[in-house]
Amino acid sequence: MSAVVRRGTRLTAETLCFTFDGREYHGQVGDTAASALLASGVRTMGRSVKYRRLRGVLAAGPEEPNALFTVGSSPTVFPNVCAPQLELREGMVLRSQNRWPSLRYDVASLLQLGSGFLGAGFYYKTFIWPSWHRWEAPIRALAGLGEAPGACELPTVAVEHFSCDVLVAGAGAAGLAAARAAARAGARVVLCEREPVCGGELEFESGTIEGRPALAWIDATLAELATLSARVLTGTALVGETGGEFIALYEPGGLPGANAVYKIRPRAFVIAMGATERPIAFINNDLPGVMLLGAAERFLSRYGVNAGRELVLFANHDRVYAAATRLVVAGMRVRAIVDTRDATGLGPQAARQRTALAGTGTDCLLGHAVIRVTGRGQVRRAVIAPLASPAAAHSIACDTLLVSGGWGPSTHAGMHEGGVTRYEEALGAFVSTEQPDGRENAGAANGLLELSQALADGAGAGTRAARRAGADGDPGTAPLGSGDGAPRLVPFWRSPADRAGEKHQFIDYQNDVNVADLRAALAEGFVDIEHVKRYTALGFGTDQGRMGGLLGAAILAELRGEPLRDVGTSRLRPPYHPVTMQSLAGLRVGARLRPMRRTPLHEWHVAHGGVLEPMDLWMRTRYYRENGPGAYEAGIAEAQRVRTSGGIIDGSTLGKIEVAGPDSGPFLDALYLNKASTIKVGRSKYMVNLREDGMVLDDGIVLRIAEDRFIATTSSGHGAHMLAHFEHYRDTQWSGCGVTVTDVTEAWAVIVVAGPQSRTVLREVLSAQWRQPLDALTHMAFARGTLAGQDLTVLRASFSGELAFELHCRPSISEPLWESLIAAGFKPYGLEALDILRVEKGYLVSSELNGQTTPFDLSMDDLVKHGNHCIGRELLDRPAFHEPTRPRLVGVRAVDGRMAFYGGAQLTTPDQPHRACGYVTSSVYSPTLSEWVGLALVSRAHADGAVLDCRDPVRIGDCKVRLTSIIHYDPSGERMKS
Amino acid sequence: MKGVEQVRHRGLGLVERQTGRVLEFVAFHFPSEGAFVVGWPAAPGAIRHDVQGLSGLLHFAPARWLAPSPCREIAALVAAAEDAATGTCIDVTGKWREFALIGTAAARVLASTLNTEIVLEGRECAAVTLFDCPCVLARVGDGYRIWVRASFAEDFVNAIESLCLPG
Amino acid sequence: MKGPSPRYSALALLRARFAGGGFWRPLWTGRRLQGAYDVVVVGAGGHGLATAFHLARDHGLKVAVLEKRLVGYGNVGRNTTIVRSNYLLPENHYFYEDSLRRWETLSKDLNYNVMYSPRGVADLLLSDGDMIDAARRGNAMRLAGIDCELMDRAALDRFCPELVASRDRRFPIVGALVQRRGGSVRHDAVAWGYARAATALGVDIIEDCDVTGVRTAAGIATGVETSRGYVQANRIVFATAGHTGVIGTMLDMTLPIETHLLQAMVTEPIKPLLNTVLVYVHPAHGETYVLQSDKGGLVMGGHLDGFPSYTRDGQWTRMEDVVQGAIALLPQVAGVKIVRQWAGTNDMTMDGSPIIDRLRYDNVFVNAGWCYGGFKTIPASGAACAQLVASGTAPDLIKAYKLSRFETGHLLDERGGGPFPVRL
Amino acid sequence: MIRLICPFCGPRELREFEFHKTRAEPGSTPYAQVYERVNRLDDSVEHWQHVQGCRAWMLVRRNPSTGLVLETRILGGDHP
Repeated sequence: MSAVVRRGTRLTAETLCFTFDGREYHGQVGDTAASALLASGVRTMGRSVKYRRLRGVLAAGPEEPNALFTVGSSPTVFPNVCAPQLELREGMVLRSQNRWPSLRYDVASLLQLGSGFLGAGFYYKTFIWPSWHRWEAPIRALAGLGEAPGACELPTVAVEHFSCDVLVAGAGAAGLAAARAAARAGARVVLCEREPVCGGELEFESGTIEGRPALAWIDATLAELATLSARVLTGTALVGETGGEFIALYEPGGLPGANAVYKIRPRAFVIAMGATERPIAFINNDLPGVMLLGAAERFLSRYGVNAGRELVLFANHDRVYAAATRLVVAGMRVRAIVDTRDATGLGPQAARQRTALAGTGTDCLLGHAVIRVTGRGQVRRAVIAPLASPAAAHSIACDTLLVSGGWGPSTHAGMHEGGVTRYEEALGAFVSTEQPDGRENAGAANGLLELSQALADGAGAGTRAARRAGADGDPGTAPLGSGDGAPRLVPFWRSPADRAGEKHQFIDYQNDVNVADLRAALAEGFVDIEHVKRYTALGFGTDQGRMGGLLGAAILAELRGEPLRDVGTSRLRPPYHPVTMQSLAGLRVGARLRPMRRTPLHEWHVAHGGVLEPMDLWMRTRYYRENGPGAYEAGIAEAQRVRTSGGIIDGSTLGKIEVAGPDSGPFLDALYLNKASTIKVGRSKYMVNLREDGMVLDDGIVLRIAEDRFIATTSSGHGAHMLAHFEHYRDTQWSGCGVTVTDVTEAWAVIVVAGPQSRTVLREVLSAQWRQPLDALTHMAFARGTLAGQDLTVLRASFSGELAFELHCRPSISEPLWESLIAAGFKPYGLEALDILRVEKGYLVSSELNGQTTPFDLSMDDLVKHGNHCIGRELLDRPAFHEPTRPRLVGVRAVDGRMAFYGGAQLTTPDQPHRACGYVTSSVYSPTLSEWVGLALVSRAHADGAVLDCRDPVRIGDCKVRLTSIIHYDPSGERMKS
Repeated sequence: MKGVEQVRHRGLGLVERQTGRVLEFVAFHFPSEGAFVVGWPAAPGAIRHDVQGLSGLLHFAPARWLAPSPCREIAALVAAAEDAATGTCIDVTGKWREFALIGTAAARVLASTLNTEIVLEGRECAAVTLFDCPCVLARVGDGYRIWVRASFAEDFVNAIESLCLPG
Repeated sequence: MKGPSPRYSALALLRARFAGGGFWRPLWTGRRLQGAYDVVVVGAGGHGLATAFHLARDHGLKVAVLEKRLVGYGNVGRNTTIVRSNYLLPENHYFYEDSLRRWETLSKDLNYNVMYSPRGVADLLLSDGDMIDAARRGNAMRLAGIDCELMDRAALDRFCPELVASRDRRFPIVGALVQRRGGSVRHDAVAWGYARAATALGVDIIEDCDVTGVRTAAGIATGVETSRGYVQANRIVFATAGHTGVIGTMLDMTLPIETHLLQAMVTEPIKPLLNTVLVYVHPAHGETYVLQSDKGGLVMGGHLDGFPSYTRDGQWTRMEDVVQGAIALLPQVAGVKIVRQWAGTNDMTMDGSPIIDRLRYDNVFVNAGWCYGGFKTIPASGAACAQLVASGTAPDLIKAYKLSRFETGHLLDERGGGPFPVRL
Repeated sequence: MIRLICPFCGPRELREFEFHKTRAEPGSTPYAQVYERVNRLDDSVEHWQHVQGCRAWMLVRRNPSTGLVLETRILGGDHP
């Protein structure tokens, strides 16, 4: 093609250059990859998945099954980009896919030679010996289409949630009419159009609306919509729906980039997404040069590209004559028009066009069909025969065959959440009928393909939608227009062919599903369309069945000798268009996958060498770098320091629930195993509560701060569950009672001061008024007062086994208080050290309270005996929980003190090496006892002192351990209670 | 505690307001049968504004009202309700951090995370989740007043800042 | 039925090529529903078909499988095709391992290529706490002779380089529990393979046959009412997955089963990128497992939608959760497109383990409660359930899967989640 | 349009709510309350919580075969 400047509705005169498979080509700004390549004389653009057959571009929209390119240079590539949707940019790098070494010469295309025995489902019948896995690697390399991306740096997508009165999907004739009617009626309208330009078929159909050329009418309508503050979103495809919220995706230029996702909640919804043209199956219908009639029209009107020079047209409706007329005007030679219908099928307009075309030398045949096209690598000749006697064929030289078997309405959006379709004989396709909650189809999507009908239907649907949304203004009169006449289509699905020919009558182009495959599926008992779809992969391609779905169902009906309405099509699945994963991720990418919860002292820890790790959504300090190269060493140093002098730890992630009201005591008694109502004001108690099934849910300290007010602290891991648990029973069994539940976790920072020197340091740091309470505080008692004008509670309680005080203070004073403790000589310690301290004392964390342990397992038998009839209590009486093999929490130490053992090791006896009788829940190296100590849940059959094999094959192998009491250090607890 | 946190970008301002004491009043019954003390914002999503026109008492959850830095008059109202034994008053100072989101781009920023029109339809305030952070949202004049749970506040500010950066 | 259909092999493919039409015969269709059977199996999914196959092969019984819709149209055709036996509790891991061993030879046993691909399953670990839980599970498996390895980040990088375990993530990956013999199986092939093999042994598989009731006399079930009339049966097995709760209602029992929707989705096909199965569970509803099918699409799934549903229409927001996790694992696929989403109807029990037991009558059995683990247990479930139904006593492998366990307290709670299938 | 109408907050996206369990038959045993689940194809009475909003516990009646929400009420008081 010479470098003449093409003119089209989407083109500018400005040129650009790009590379395809390493060669440089030129195009114009506004061109797509497909249009520019066609204009440059390139017709072969890809290879099919299974047989690697050379393919050209078939369609002009996202339904294109063949021309898919890899865009960009490895490793940052985008696979399977639809060439007719990809707007070219200067210097763009494109490559064809699924071929080696080149598109022209692909080694694997030799597979076609075996297509005889590589029919549908062949892989179920072979590759059984020696084993599938042996064959899998080469088969996976052959399969797949585009190159796997090695890297991808896309911006975060822009998300916008908004409401509107009427959402119209599709801005063709019907969509524009619907939007205008609704906007005039006063509704807030949003119009979504997949293409970058509005108009749909009006872009090439020579129609006039309200006395104006269609294109002028479109501009006028868009201008009017702007004045009525309607919002028009072009380049935006409706991709899905959930609970009445519609999801539309803006992907500029057909390539992932600065995408936007609109989440639209309309009061009424009009589906005007037109209809998708489908081919007719004939032999070799996948040769480059075979193209859909509508695609050729779009390439001509949008990009000034002629589909070819010598054309043969093959269709079963009137529109072929209007199209032929336009193609001849553009300078293409239409050698023949093959119409499957007999003379009675034609309308008056088509008859006139037909005689005019015959006058210019076009061979207009009725009651004929294209049996096959021939040519190596592209169309050379078309073999045509009368339907009455298929054998009496003649062939015509041509370089392009345009085919059209009719149009299938886009019913996808209506099928969601209960939509139903019915078969429309006049269309040869399925149309939506019953629609959930008042959504409507309009225009071609409703099966009305003639322009005037589409306009009227659109305006009607728009008006009804506006009324449903409560807008009662005057929608104005429906636009009148005339264009290509009604198609007067007579369904025709495939040309006659013998069994050998059926192997090359393609239905699903991308997955090479042909008529022979449907026959093979039927022969093996796959009769239902859902079975045929799964067995042959019909409709599993990136075109989501748009090319072969209906055609396949119709030909299956023919082979089964049943009507298409009974065979039906397979169930359409979301999304309505392929959706880039970047868009689905929304704002939750990278560090924002989930929010990050920070304690009031977070910045301090980060600034002072704290190594923070996620724990649920919180970030918690594991250790401080100054104390050692890693968690293990630093943890030991920090723990030792707490035992010898003391240290401070940020405990603010502790869950805190304030329970207030006259019935607070009885309420807590109903939720906890032990009694809260007997706690004296000013004192606290270690409390355990059960899940509904009797398992221990959580443990923690409950403080009674007044006669009718408690603070229940919950472990960081179970905080969310405990809060929902409290709220559930407050709102159900205790609704209307005198008790309230409030989450106050973030209202109190918690600084734990632990160690022998803790009281002396606190006496120095806290103001004078605190001196007396500090001395008087006994174990589990607390004092409330203020510090620097803010509330402060000092609770004497210990999770480390040392003398310790929990300072519950308002977040605003937490940093100064923390800094003053540092200044007084107490250094911070992290979770690693805390774990060492608490395991040495046999205190429990979620490794023990893991939802699988009853209170009996955790030696809380007396708590249960004297405890409340709380939630979960009844189900503790089940026999299994009282069997002798039930586990018991014990301490555990290595027989050889120097040996290490870890949490997660299984415990066995020599006589039963394959059946564990218990496992180590937690284990730490204790600097104080200079050996590894741990806790374990072991069958009751083994008493303290028993020696068991500690098995850890996945890590450090086995050793011997001895069961001990669970408290390894200071069993009497006098360090804590002194 | 963070000082006045400001995000300044064309058409958008996110300003943190220092708050003093913050209370939550929780009624024993919902829907509260007897009318509360006079002037009590009983309807769901209702706000009783204080004398400076600031949000004084917000009914953001069933039987739960938020009183951020209550003026004398609102504090008295709450105390009266507690005395009438219709519920309890909880001092939750530190639990919420209050932000003002102002400017022409404010609505669009919130639209990145939820449909503000629906959640504020027929009400002045609502309990919502913005950028995965639990909040109470109130429309005030041309902007919004947002109370974010304190442990999420830093993340909330980062989320809004990341929306303002180009690209 | 004209003679048995020919055995499958490459040679058979060649003979078929030159034999013209009619060489291959229907796998299971064309059977007539008879009046009486030794056993009627309700549900032609994986478990129903496998049970029928073993009843015929191992016990020589006359069996019918009655299917409301189509063979393989339920969960067996809707899962993410993962097979593994990396379970904690002995009552589970011995049973799941028996299934994994059967997967290894099933293509030969059924003479139908089910494409068992031992590419490994990696449970990614995000903290030391996760490592300890994984070690507990891994060590329990190794004691039972089941393969698995606890990998640190360096070992994980060698095993799955495309993951780049050391990459900076919101929830960093510190290691993985990997079972190399785990992997994937082509799900449709399992249903069709069992259906073909069962038919060859004389089992009648009848589609479009809805079972609407059980007829009983003197405390014993005598047969089933169906949309094609009454069918007399000595024993009845219900293998109806998500609809098991409804079957319970039919027998006026309220079962410890909640029916939940579980989504799966697939991307467009790309060249090989991911050579193993990754499972990534992180805080706040974060669960994503991803593998690449042989056809090249990335198949993904995650957590339940979270409420009882028979619609098979998943929530778009759950698809977003799953994709967010997938991108957190493999950021390089952010530009790849999802082309199809679908859902199964899972029967979730109150401890996460299955129920293979009698259902109210001595000769009525249930094979259900498969939660997330239904697909991977089809072969073992078929064999063991057939043994129970034929002999009347449950083989050791499934002794623990009693319906009464919830009342007696012998719970099989792998995760410790308790009677809340949805709560994280 | 199918989404949940919170009795306090009004209509909200379904993702803001979390399902807890189906409501136990009134008067059933402790075991039944915790373990049994009423399974009806077209009518399910359930406990939900508006977790991403006002955290209210709600009683929801739904049709699990169509997804349609028939009714939502604040839990507690006269209708546990």
